[in-house]
Amino acid sequence: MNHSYFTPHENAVSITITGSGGSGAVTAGLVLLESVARAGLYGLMGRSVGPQIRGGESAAMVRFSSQPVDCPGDRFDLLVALDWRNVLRFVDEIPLDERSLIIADPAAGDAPEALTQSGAQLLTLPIKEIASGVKGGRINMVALGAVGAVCALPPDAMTESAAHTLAPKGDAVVAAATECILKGYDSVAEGRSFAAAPRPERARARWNISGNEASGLGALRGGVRFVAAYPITPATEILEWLAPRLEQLDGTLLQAEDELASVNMIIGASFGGVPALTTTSGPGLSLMMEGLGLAVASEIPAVVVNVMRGGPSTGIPTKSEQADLNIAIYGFHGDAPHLVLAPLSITDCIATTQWGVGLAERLQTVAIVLTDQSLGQARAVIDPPEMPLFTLSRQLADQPTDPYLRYRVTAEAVSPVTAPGTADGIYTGDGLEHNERGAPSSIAADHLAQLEKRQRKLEGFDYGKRWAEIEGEGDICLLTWGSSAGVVFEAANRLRAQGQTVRVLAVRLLAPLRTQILREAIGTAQRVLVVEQNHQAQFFHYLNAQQALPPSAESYARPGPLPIRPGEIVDLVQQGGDV
Amino acid sequence: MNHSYFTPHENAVSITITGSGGSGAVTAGLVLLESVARAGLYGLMGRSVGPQIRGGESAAMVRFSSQPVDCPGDRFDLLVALDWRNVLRFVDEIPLDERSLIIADPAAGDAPEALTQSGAQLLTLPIKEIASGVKGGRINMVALGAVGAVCALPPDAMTESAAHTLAPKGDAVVAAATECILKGYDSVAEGRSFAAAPRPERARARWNISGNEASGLGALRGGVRFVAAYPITPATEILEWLAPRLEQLDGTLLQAEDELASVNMIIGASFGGVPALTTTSGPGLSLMMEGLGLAVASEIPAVVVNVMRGGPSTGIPTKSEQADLNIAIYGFHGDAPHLVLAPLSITDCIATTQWGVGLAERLQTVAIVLTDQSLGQARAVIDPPEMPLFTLSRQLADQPTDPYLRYRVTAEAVSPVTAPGTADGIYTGDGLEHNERGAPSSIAADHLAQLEKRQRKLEGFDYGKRWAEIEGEGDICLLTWGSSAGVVFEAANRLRAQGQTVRVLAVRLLAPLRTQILREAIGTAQRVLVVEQNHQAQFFHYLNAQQALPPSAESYARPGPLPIRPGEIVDLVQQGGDV
Amino acid sequence: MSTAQDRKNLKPKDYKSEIKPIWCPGCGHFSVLSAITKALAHLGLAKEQVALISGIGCSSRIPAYVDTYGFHGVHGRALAVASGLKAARPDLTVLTAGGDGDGFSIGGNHFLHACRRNMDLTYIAMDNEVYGMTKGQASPTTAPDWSHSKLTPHGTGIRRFQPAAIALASGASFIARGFSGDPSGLARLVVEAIQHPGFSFVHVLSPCPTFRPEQRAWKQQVHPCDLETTDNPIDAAHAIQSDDGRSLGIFYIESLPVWRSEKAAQRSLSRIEQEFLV
Amino acid sequence: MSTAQDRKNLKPKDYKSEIKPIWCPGCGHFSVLSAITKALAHLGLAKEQVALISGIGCSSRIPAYVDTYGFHGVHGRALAVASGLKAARPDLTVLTAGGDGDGFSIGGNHFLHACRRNMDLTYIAMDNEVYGMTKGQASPTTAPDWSHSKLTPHGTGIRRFQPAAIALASGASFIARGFSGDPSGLARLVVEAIQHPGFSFVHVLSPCPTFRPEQRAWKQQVHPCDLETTDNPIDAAHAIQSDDGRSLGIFYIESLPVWRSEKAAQRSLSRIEQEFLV
Ligand SMILES: Cc1ncc(C[n+]2csc(CCOP(=O)(O)OP(=O)(O)O)c2C)c(N)n1
Ligand SMILES: Cc1ncc(C[n+]2csc(CCOP(=O)(O)OP(=O)(O)O)c2C)c(N)n1
Ligand code: SF4
Ligand code: SF4
Ligand SMILES: [Mg+2]
Ligand SMILES: [Mg+2]
Repeated sequence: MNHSYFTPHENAVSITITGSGGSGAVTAGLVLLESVARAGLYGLMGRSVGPQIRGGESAAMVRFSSQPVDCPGDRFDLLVALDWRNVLRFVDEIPLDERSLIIADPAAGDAPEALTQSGAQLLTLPIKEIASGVKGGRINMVALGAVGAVCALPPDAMTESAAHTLAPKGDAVVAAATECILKGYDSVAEGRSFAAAPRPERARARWNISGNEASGLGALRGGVRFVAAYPITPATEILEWLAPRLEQLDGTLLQAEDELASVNMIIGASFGGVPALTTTSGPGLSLMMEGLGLAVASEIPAVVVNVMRGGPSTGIPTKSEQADLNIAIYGFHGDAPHLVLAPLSITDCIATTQWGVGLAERLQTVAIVLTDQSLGQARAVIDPPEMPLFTLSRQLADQPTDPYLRYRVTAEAVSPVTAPGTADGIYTGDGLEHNERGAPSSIAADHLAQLEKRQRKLEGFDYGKRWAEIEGEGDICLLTWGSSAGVVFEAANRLRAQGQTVRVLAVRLLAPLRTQILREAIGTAQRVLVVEQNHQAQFFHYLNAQQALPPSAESYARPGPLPIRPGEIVDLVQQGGDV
Repeated sequence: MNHSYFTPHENAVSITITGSGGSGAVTAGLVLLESVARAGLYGLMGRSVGPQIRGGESAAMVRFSSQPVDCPGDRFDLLVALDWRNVLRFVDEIPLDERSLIIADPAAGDAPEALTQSGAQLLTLPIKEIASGVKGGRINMVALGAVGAVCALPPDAMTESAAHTLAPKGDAVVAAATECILKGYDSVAEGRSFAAAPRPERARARWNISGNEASGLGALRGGVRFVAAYPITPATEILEWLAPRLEQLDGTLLQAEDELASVNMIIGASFGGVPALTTTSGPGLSLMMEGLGLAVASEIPAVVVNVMRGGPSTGIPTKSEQADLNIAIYGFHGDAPHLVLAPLSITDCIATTQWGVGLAERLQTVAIVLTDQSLGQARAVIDPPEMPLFTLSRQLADQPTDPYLRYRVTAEAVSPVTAPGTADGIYTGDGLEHNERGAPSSIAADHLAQLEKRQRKLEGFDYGKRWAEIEGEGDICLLTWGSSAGVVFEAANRLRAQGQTVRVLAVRLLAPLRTQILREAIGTAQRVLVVEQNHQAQFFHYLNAQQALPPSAESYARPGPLPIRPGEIVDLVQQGGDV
Repeated sequence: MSTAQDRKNLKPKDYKSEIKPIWCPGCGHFSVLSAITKALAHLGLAKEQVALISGIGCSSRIPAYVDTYGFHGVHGRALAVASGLKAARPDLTVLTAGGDGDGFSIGGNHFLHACRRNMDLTYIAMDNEVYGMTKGQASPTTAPDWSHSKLTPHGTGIRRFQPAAIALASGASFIARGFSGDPSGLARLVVEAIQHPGFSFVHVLSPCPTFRPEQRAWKQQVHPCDLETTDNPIDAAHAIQSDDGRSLGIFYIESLPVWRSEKAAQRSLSRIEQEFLV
Repeated sequence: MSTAQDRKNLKPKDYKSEIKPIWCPGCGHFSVLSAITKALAHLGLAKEQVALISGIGCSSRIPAYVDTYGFHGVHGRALAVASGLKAARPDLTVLTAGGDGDGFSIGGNHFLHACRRNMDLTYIAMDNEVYGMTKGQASPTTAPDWSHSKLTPHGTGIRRFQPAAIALASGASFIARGFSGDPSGLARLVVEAIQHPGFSFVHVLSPCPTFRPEQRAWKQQVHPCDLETTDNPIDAAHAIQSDDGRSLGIFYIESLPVWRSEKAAQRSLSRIEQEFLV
């Protein structure tokens, strides 16, 4: 699995386009991302919005490169301000420096000091004037043209992307946008483009996909044909993507009255033999835990994609954090072994969600897939992913033995299971402790046998190499999980470029933890640093709970809402042992 | 705190009375326990019932001694079978050996082989015949008289206890019971009483209290005046005890429509300034986690007494297990620091619940108090507990500063709080992240400040010595928590009697863990053994997560429903390092 | 797979499992069990095509006692499990059963929304106006002055939950009341409920002699409902509102669109994936 | 503590906090805010004696904008928080507010049971027939054929939840409907609701111009309700059932026992502890 998925980004460019409600900053970002794809490059786009539902300020943040992009950069090369209203809200999120360029229209007023004090250069352009010279012209498209020029992106790629993105709005809008973009290109004087910008390459097929879409796709690839869920930010887009597509695959999506209903609905569907999934975020996951415990005890496969946001409680619903690891691993009453997985990138949301579904089905248990807002609501331009080779599914017993023992303790600890409709497979699924036949039992021996079986089927399974992504060898071992992987891989590459030897260990299968292999993979590294985006160092403590870490291991845990940037990790490692 | 609370029990006697529905085994057990108190002794009574709601078989298990009793023994000295129907259901729970005595009436049939093969001696008595010689006579009271004789308990103590217990049933019933008891005494031939039975002592004031009553009392002592809850086994008796008594203290108990309501109701009451508590067991706790996270984030004190039962899911509702530690500590989404406490005995349910309430109030956070079925539904005869000296309460700001910053970051990290009715203290409590004033905020600095404050107020508090009960010094360190403490203390005493040096560390304050002091308390013990009643070794892993254990520490975790017995621990220690 | 002929020969007892109920002697739930097995035998349903779903409570133990597929879930969520199953497996006959606490206290929200959703499900609520399994607390249907629970020693003082009225206001399309003391009559209601296309709600008075011994008098109190079955919600509201809660029969049947999973023109997954191509 | 005289002089704007609402321009919730502050000023309630409790949603943001005590809880549980507060602090005026999703979808069970319990609470449901905050999904009150949510592209196909009918069937003692487009009329309803002893339910039509722009037409559609306010549940059921959902006014007021915490002869805690003595 040592593909070159995570790569250095010396040649990446980071751009942000900001504006107040209605200025079209996000639309401009979407067109920019697509043009990056059409130019044969790779890219990543995140967005940041104010608290308003609509009409508030927003910022689109695009990073592109000639190699896949899986994390934000340390700083921005270019800030395009469509106006200055409320831009201060984003100052923390947009680090600028003296090498940065700010593009703005003097007609929109002066750039705020909080930005100019970074030392960034200012390129003033008469954006509004240019736009008003075009019938139906809009400033965001003019600004986009200017971005294209500065970044040396081919004008065709950009106008085609605009045409594609804006097509639903009609031909007139497309024509105006095209003209604005081209005028925007012309407005930038020759010689003002970034010298170091990645050069466009021969166009190859690319996908443009968000993390939430990728999770939805993974679910479908895994065989999910029933989804029940309750809307919640930042998970709702998974449902928006899935609803019409499930219909096309003879499946069903049901908007439930609440999360208590949605989790129990998927248990019902799955009891019926149909692979089923729900999606949610922290508050909803809290409400689902009782139902998930039922699925564990009754051994009905069930999958939750939990798109994490800032916590605790309602927290910061629109921002990212990796703080639901504890509840995902430990949030059950009683001893309830189950699976927890975390995709390492937007692309990986596809395969890891698919794997989660397959494992849950195969092992008749619960899988919680932890993505987060930074993956889910971001979009990436990626290589079309291959359909993975693994095919895991529920092993339905069509002809159960007589007597049929639904909860039999077998050699591999997975009991035979039937679905309604199977004549000799009648049983009652139960969350009460039961004997092998499924009859309620409070006998110590039955309890122990079922507890051990439910644990052993997970511990004993061969998960192969997919449990983690391991890259490099060296004295320094950077351990991480989920969405923080991208930034750690990039940091490692930068450290290597500086002559350090670094191993990265990014864990996908969090529970059951492959403790022994993990220990071996850490090996004799001199320095072990555990990186994650939360306040209580949840992963670090979990690894210690499993006795997976050497005593000298250090923790770098920092909460949201700001993303961890690669430079943070590089600095930490360079600082030496004192984090 | 090195009082002699936990003591050796060389001189303890264990008795079980079993019978099918309506035979009165439990009533007999209750009278027996009370007579132990009247005889100046101490005792503990547990009970075991079949799955039926009513009319099923049951067993009362009483252990008494001249010193406080906090755990069951290894074996039973005496089994009294009122009949043999379904007694096999209890075989696992009633270890007998050749030193045991079985009392039964030959008229009820032969003792089952599963019991006699233990080598126990049989004492046959014409119980039924004696009872039928008394007008309104019942076999359970005759049997009880026989128990009194065998155990050399004073007949007065027993008849007075019967009169007290049966008073609600009227004088005729009391008279019949008295006569039966005395005839039961007479039926046992001279010289058949246990030589080693603890000798009755001069009667002193004793309390007869169940763990669930004790938790209720602790709540009242802590100042709780509002309770909302939803019934669930084995927690309901706390509510049954509290409901009428809250009325007498100008308080309120409200039966809610579900646990989602009950936890949010106590948050409402507590926001109103009234210390509030709810009670539940595993499934209900799962449903409460979202609400508890809200209390943590909005810094509204809230207390849950969670009486653990067998899990996962509906599990084994009538049996004990210590398997909700994980959810209690880690079951929140987001970073949600809070308190977790566990009483170490029935008596300790009073003080620890009171402490939990006081800490939650003082620190404006959530306290989860973990008791279990083995404490909650058992009764003990104890010394009247003193009213502890600590008085912790919410520090209400009557005259808040202007401007009033509800969520101010203060030196001790506890923010000023008001209750409605305070003129200058108006604020909006919020589970959204907020700034010091309480206005919603997604600014990184506000998030970090509030996260750190909520953590620091717990970490920095001086909990004194109450965090754990520490006894002895030695090469062997037995670490435990909650209800397993009793058995560990007894095992340690037995080991000491055999010449071993043993330290016991029974942790009451599970979160925040006093890690540093704990490490010091473990010191350089050669052997560290962590004892708990669950399958996944939850406490052991939690201690490792906090890096509190030496690498060589061993885990002894074993699930319910059977209680851990002191001999199990003694054997483990004697076996040497291979558990 | 049993043939139609085999099934014709199935007797009610053939739909009983071998597990012995834990219920107290005289519990009304025994007769609900009989009524269900009678109804299944009458309809000649293949056992493997039936699923009986429940929550937690004495009543909710019923799936284990019926020899069809069954699921004994958590407290209050039976209708959610049943709805998911029916949505994913429309070919099955899905029955749901449970108590008044399970269905109307903790499960109230799912009851509301299941009524509205009008899936082709049958819901049998075994109402004994008490929490049996947790030893005798007031449920939503308990009279406000019933003071025998230690949790509400003066009675709840709260208006009773009116299952039929709520079902009607929520949009249920079949509403009936039966009595476990008349298992044959109840079986007939269950047959009609199963045959009704859409959500059918059968409110069953099922005494708990252990905690509500006075319910033995229900035998004398029940009576057929005065009015004919109606499909007019206003008439039904009238009948239900003025009812004493002890009348038996079918109050309301309306022919309403039954929930079904929407299907679109089918596409393969690889076709769907093309959408991501730039 | 403000004196009665001070309070007489309080204007609606004095009950507004300094926090600027995050609502979209034209959102109906602005006018609900005005109506509430008008009602509080009209009643001259001391700010510190009022608590406004909510769940999660655009509507549920309202407590921060009112200068009384407030609590912004989790989604769907506002009535539970309010009930606990009122039970523990009967001296306070407790208002609850929130959206149709918060109150009727995830919060449906608490709505049912709060109606039954009849505490002296006022519940203002700001109904825009959509989930505003999560960007436009169908709520229980959304018409079955509204197909603008990607989650239900053919519409939900499900009968609408009828808030007033459910409130009535559950036992609410005050049921009214107002419109945010008429803040003065709404303020009058809120005043009556607060004055009503017991649970008062004010269903407010409060448009979401962002996700339901067609709701701008509500202005033309609303009309006073035909019937006089009644205390007869059967008449009220009739009026509510035959209603088009756009009629405004008070449908139902009944004088019912108000929930109160039972008090017994007071004993000291040490007296209570004597019970354990053998
Ligand atoms: C989440 C949760 N809360 C509480 C319980 C405890 N509990 C079990 S059954 C029950 C009520 C049973 O009453 P009902 O549904 O009326 O059934 P009955 O026993 O009367 O037939 C309760 C409260 C539980 N199992 N799970
Ligand atoms: C447990 C939980 N589930 C889901 C959500 C996401 N959520 C926030 S507000 C909302 C619905 C809001 O709709 P409504 O109550 O009608 O208020 P509106 O925004 O329309 O005023 C949802 C589903 C949440 N915060 N918590
Ligand atoms: S307690 Fe009541 S409901 Fe439960 S089995 Fe006994 S009689 Fe039936
Ligand atoms: S989304 Fe709708 S409900 Fe929310 S603030 Fe905007 S207009 Fe109001
Ligand atoms: Mg019941
Ligand atoms: Mg709404």
